[in-house]
Amino acid sequence: MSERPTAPPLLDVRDLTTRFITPEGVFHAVEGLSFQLERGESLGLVGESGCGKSTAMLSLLRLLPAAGRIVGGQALLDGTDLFGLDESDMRAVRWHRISMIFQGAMNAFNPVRTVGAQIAEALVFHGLAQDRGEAQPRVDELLEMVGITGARGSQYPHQYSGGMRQRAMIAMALACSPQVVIADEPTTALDVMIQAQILELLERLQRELGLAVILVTHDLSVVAEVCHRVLVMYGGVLAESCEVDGIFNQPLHPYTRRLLAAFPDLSRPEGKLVSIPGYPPRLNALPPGCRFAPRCEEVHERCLQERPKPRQVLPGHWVACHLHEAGAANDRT
Amino acid sequence: MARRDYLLKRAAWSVLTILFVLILNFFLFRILPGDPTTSIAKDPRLDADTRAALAARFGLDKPLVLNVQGGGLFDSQLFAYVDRLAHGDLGVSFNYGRPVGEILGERIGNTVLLVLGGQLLAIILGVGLGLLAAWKNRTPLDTGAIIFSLTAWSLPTFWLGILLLIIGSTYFGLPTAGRQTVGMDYASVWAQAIDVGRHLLLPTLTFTIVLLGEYMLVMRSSVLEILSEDYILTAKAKGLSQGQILRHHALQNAMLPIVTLIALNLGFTVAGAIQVETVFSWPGVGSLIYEAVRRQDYPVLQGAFLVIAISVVAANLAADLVYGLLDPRIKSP
Amino acid sequence: MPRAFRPRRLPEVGVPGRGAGMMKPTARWRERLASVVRLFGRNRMGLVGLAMLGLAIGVAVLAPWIAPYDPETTGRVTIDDIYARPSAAHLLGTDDGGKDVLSALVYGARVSLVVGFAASLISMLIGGSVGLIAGFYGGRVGNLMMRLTDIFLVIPDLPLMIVIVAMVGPSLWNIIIVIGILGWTGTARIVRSQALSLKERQFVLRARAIGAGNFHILRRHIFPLVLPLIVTNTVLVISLSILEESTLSFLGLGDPTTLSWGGMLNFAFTRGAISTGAWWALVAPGLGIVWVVLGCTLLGNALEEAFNPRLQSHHLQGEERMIARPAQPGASDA
Amino acid sequence: MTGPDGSALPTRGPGVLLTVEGLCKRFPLPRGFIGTLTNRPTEAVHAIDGISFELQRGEIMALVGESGCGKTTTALTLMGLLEADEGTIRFNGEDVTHLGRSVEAPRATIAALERQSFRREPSFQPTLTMKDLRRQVQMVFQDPYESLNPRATVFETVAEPLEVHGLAGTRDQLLERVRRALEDAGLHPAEDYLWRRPHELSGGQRQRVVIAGALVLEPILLIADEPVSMLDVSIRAEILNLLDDLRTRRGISVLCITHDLGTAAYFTDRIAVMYLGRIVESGPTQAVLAHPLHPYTRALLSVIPVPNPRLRRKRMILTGETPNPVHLPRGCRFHPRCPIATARCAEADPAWREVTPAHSAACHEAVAPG
Repeated sequence: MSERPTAPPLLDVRDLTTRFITPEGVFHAVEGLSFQLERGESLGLVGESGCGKSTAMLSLLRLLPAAGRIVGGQALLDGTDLFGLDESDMRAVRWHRISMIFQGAMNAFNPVRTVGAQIAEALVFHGLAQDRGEAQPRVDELLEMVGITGARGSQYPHQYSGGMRQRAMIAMALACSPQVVIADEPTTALDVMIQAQILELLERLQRELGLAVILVTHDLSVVAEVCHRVLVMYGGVLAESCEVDGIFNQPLHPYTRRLLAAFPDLSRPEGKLVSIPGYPPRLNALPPGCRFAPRCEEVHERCLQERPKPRQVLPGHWVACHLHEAGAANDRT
Repeated sequence: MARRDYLLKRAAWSVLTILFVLILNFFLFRILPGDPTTSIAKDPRLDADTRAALAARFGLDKPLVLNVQGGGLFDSQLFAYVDRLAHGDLGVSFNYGRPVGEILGERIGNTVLLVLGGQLLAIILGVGLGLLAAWKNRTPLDTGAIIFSLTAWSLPTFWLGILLLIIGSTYFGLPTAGRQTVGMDYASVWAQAIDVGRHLLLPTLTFTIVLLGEYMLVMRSSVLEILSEDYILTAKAKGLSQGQILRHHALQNAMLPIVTLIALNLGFTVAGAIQVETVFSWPGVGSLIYEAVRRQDYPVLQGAFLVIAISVVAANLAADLVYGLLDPRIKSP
Repeated sequence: MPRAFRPRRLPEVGVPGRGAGMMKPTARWRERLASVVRLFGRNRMGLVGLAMLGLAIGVAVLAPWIAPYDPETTGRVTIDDIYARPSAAHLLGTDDGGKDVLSALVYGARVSLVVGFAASLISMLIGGSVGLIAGFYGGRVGNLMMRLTDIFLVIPDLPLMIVIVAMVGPSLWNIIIVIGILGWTGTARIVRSQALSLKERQFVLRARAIGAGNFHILRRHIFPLVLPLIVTNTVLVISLSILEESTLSFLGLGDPTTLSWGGMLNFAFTRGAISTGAWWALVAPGLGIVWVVLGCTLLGNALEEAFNPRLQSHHLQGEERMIARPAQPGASDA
Repeated sequence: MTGPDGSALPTRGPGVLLTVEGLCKRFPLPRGFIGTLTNRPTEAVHAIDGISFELQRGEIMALVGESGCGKTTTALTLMGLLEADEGTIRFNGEDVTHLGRSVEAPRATIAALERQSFRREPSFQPTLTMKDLRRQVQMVFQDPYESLNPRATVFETVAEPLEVHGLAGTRDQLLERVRRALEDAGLHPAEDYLWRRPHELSGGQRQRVVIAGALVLEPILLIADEPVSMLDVSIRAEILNLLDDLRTRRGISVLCITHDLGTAAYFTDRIAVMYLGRIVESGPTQAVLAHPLHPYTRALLSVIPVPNPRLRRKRMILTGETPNPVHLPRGCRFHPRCPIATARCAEADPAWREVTPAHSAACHEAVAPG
């Protein structure tokens, strides 16, 4: 976390740029996104719907829809560029080294096959088991790890409750002992109590298995609860990134600050919730300057013309905002 | 709904439908003008006594549905009809002077041979082609498959039969009529089978082409929908190759609508059989209907309709049962 | 925000005013119409179908001016006139009665189209109302209708049509009515399932919460959303009706006083056109049927796409084009 | 305040708007084919199982609970969209429980109602009809994507309630009222929105249109079912502030149904917590947050994430999920998951007690703070 790691990061994403080519025009979904993920680290990727966070994650696994194009950047996993691999090598990386927990596990399971079979499938295809029978003990072990009795593996997804399906999804994601797990809105559709159970489970597994987790969510408070480091995205670009404490107690980007004010905080219920007026930018018709400028209270002439680049203004604290050019960060404490 | 419940419900439903068909059949031939027994008994040229005697002989003096005048509630034309049916008595053909049941019995095997072969071929080809077209969505292959299917669907069955008959007999020397070569002595069963097969070739081909179009279109749209489901993305994220995804995840799920379609299409199949048998003089139930229409052989028409309707209902039930086996959401709630 | 797992829908973006909001309702209607036309125009197959159908309708309407001969009056027929090969006098040859095939073909379009449109109108009315009542009102009547539809769905159409037409006698109107009243089940089934799912939608619940009654909801919320489906289905039912009419006629159950394409084929088939090699008498009317039916099918297919646009692609597509960055081997500048 | 028959109502303060007593709603489960044949006794989902509460005029109250606790069923029953099996609902002192079945009042009565609204003339107490009730109680639904007819323009949607109630008047009057409702809901200038269709609006705008459609009838009670849970965080506050505003400016009472205790804390006066078809705790928002009486409320509060990593605390995570309300547990319905359950809890269903003034709970162990 705060101490500088000597080894290269586990995952090093540099200048990731992804676009969608559609009849309605080119959507600049992700532009020049860079971040690192250390071993055993939990990184929160936060932003509102359509900010490009899911697209960025799907780009890493090269699972974009057909209109999606990765037009630039690198994603180095232990030094290997994922974007340089051919398709069959990429298949070997998926799930074995980077796996993904999808939102709405309801639809992430095939309805006509048993949950156990779908977990075993991953093991068999990655050569970790010869056949379904050989995979069985591992499937039972995985299910029990997430608190589901092994016998329920022979049931179908529709026989599971929402929370159980999400647990089973986590079990499936861990099947091949990946180094990186990307959890894309893992608790969005769930009740608060089930959400707490799932988050606790994720935290425990991350600690015990030494996983590196990227938690994609729109919910800042979830990130505050479970992540080490946070990356805030807005309109396809990085807005701010730093350790979790910095984001919440010393937010620098105007967007981060506004977003925090929009969140209910039970520790200070006397405050008033504030919304951010305006709309997120249309990704096929971007403003020439900063993408947040049309909604920003502290907007300057420069913001409307020039796009701010991410800069490290404090140790480990990156901001893409003209207000925080190097050295200008000391106006806030 | 438990599976047992589902099966019982479907079975009870089929029985009800058959009852409805029986009653419909009875009323069609009693109420619509044209039935000779009814018209004879009403012929004004006969004197009243003869008419009464004739009516009594055909049981037309009795009430139509329920006997409320006395002599037992069920002493009516309807129940007499049902009683005769229950004893396997479908009446006597005007044309052949033989029991209708007997004539139908001789011919039904030929129709089943034709329908089964055509259906099987159409299903296999339709499913395969549909899968391929959906997978290669919006490519020239897909467009070609759609145009072929729509055209095949638009062809009148009998006309396609005539075309194939002309082409087959002119260029390939295939037989054009009947089930086997008339007056031929077969050296072996094998030789006979080959001869029947040659006769079967063109009718089956006609049948297959006509059915193929719809199966392909439904399979295509069904696979398209499934390939857009979230669980396909999960499978891809798990590192499965395209072929593996198609085999393990798309095929079984896409078969569900096909099973329903096959059931719904049985009526269409029967219609096709009548036309194909007429064109190729294939000695089945279809050509029997054609002859009965030309010679106004009403008992045969009535019997054939009843047998066809009951077989379709039975086949529908079978399809429902297969559906119950394929879809786990019915198997285990 | 919970839709993040559906990237194929493309990132959702806010829709700030486009100026469209200022338009008058009439202008917006025109805009909507234009967008449907545009969507429809993108589908070339649909345009081809529309053109095919338009040509057939034109021919049927203008038959007396197009047809070279009057199909009713037969002049003196010699043996040479029977099944005469196509020639300058008879572009498509003559039939078994020595009559001009082209003229019969032109007039036959009228029968096919009249039967197709009239029968499908009946089917649409019955099927649409049964489907709406069964799907939307539910209850005892709706349930009964649903069951009845299920029964009629199973009973094979053509044998039943043959039986009825054989007994009531083959007149054009009888054929139209029989095809019409037996062809509604498909429409009813589709409309029913659509109405069933629509009535569970939240905007219907909202209308109920406002205090709206069933009729209001049906008129304002269900019918407008079911209508495109009914229209699309009707176009497909037209093609089905035309096929059924031709089949009945081919089997000898056509109206003897009018000459339809199916009837032409019936005569040619039963009166030795095959053995004489008079292919023109067989091919021409058949092509007529295929022309009209295919036109309707292509049109119906296109309408379906226009009203209910399918996804452009699915998860197994686009793999090969996904990495589109310029080659930058070993580029490391961070 | 007294009821229509002059009897004293269980009121607190002068302005009780809505009184719910012992409300029950069960949904019989389908018995299946064999079950029907053998006449197996019908089982039922006890969606709401005896809830009672009061809502004051001009008050915003939250009904909080997890999915399956019966909160949405409560809303639909209050709206008369479902008929209660037991209990009574009194609106403005009048029993409206079974209005859904009653015949409509003659036009004259409706006309009289139009002239004299309840708010201005509390002494006037005509017999309510369902249609009248629908005018005064309006609902806002969870999913703004779903609660608008995709084919209808904003004008059509907002004007619809007026048409249904025969209040449309001339085209100009109608346009004027729709325009005013849109402006009240924060969509201005209204002209920009009138002819748009839902797909041309953002999520927040859609929810505002839904609210405008509810406001156009000038209701006195708004039932909001998860009004912001489908919206982006950055615009949630504007919808919540709008509801708060309506209360302040128009005196509209709001019953907000939500799973999100955190959001509820910000803009409600009172909170009622539901578990398995029953209210287990209710009280002023500040009191419930500061001193939750029921262990279920405590657990819910503890698992709400707080956007401040310095305040990470021990979460009190209940095991398992909310049970299926077909077979309710004996004794206290929360005891199988309760961290402080005693033997008594498995035996006796705890009574509803007022532990501190206006702050009540149904728990044997509930004690006043301090």
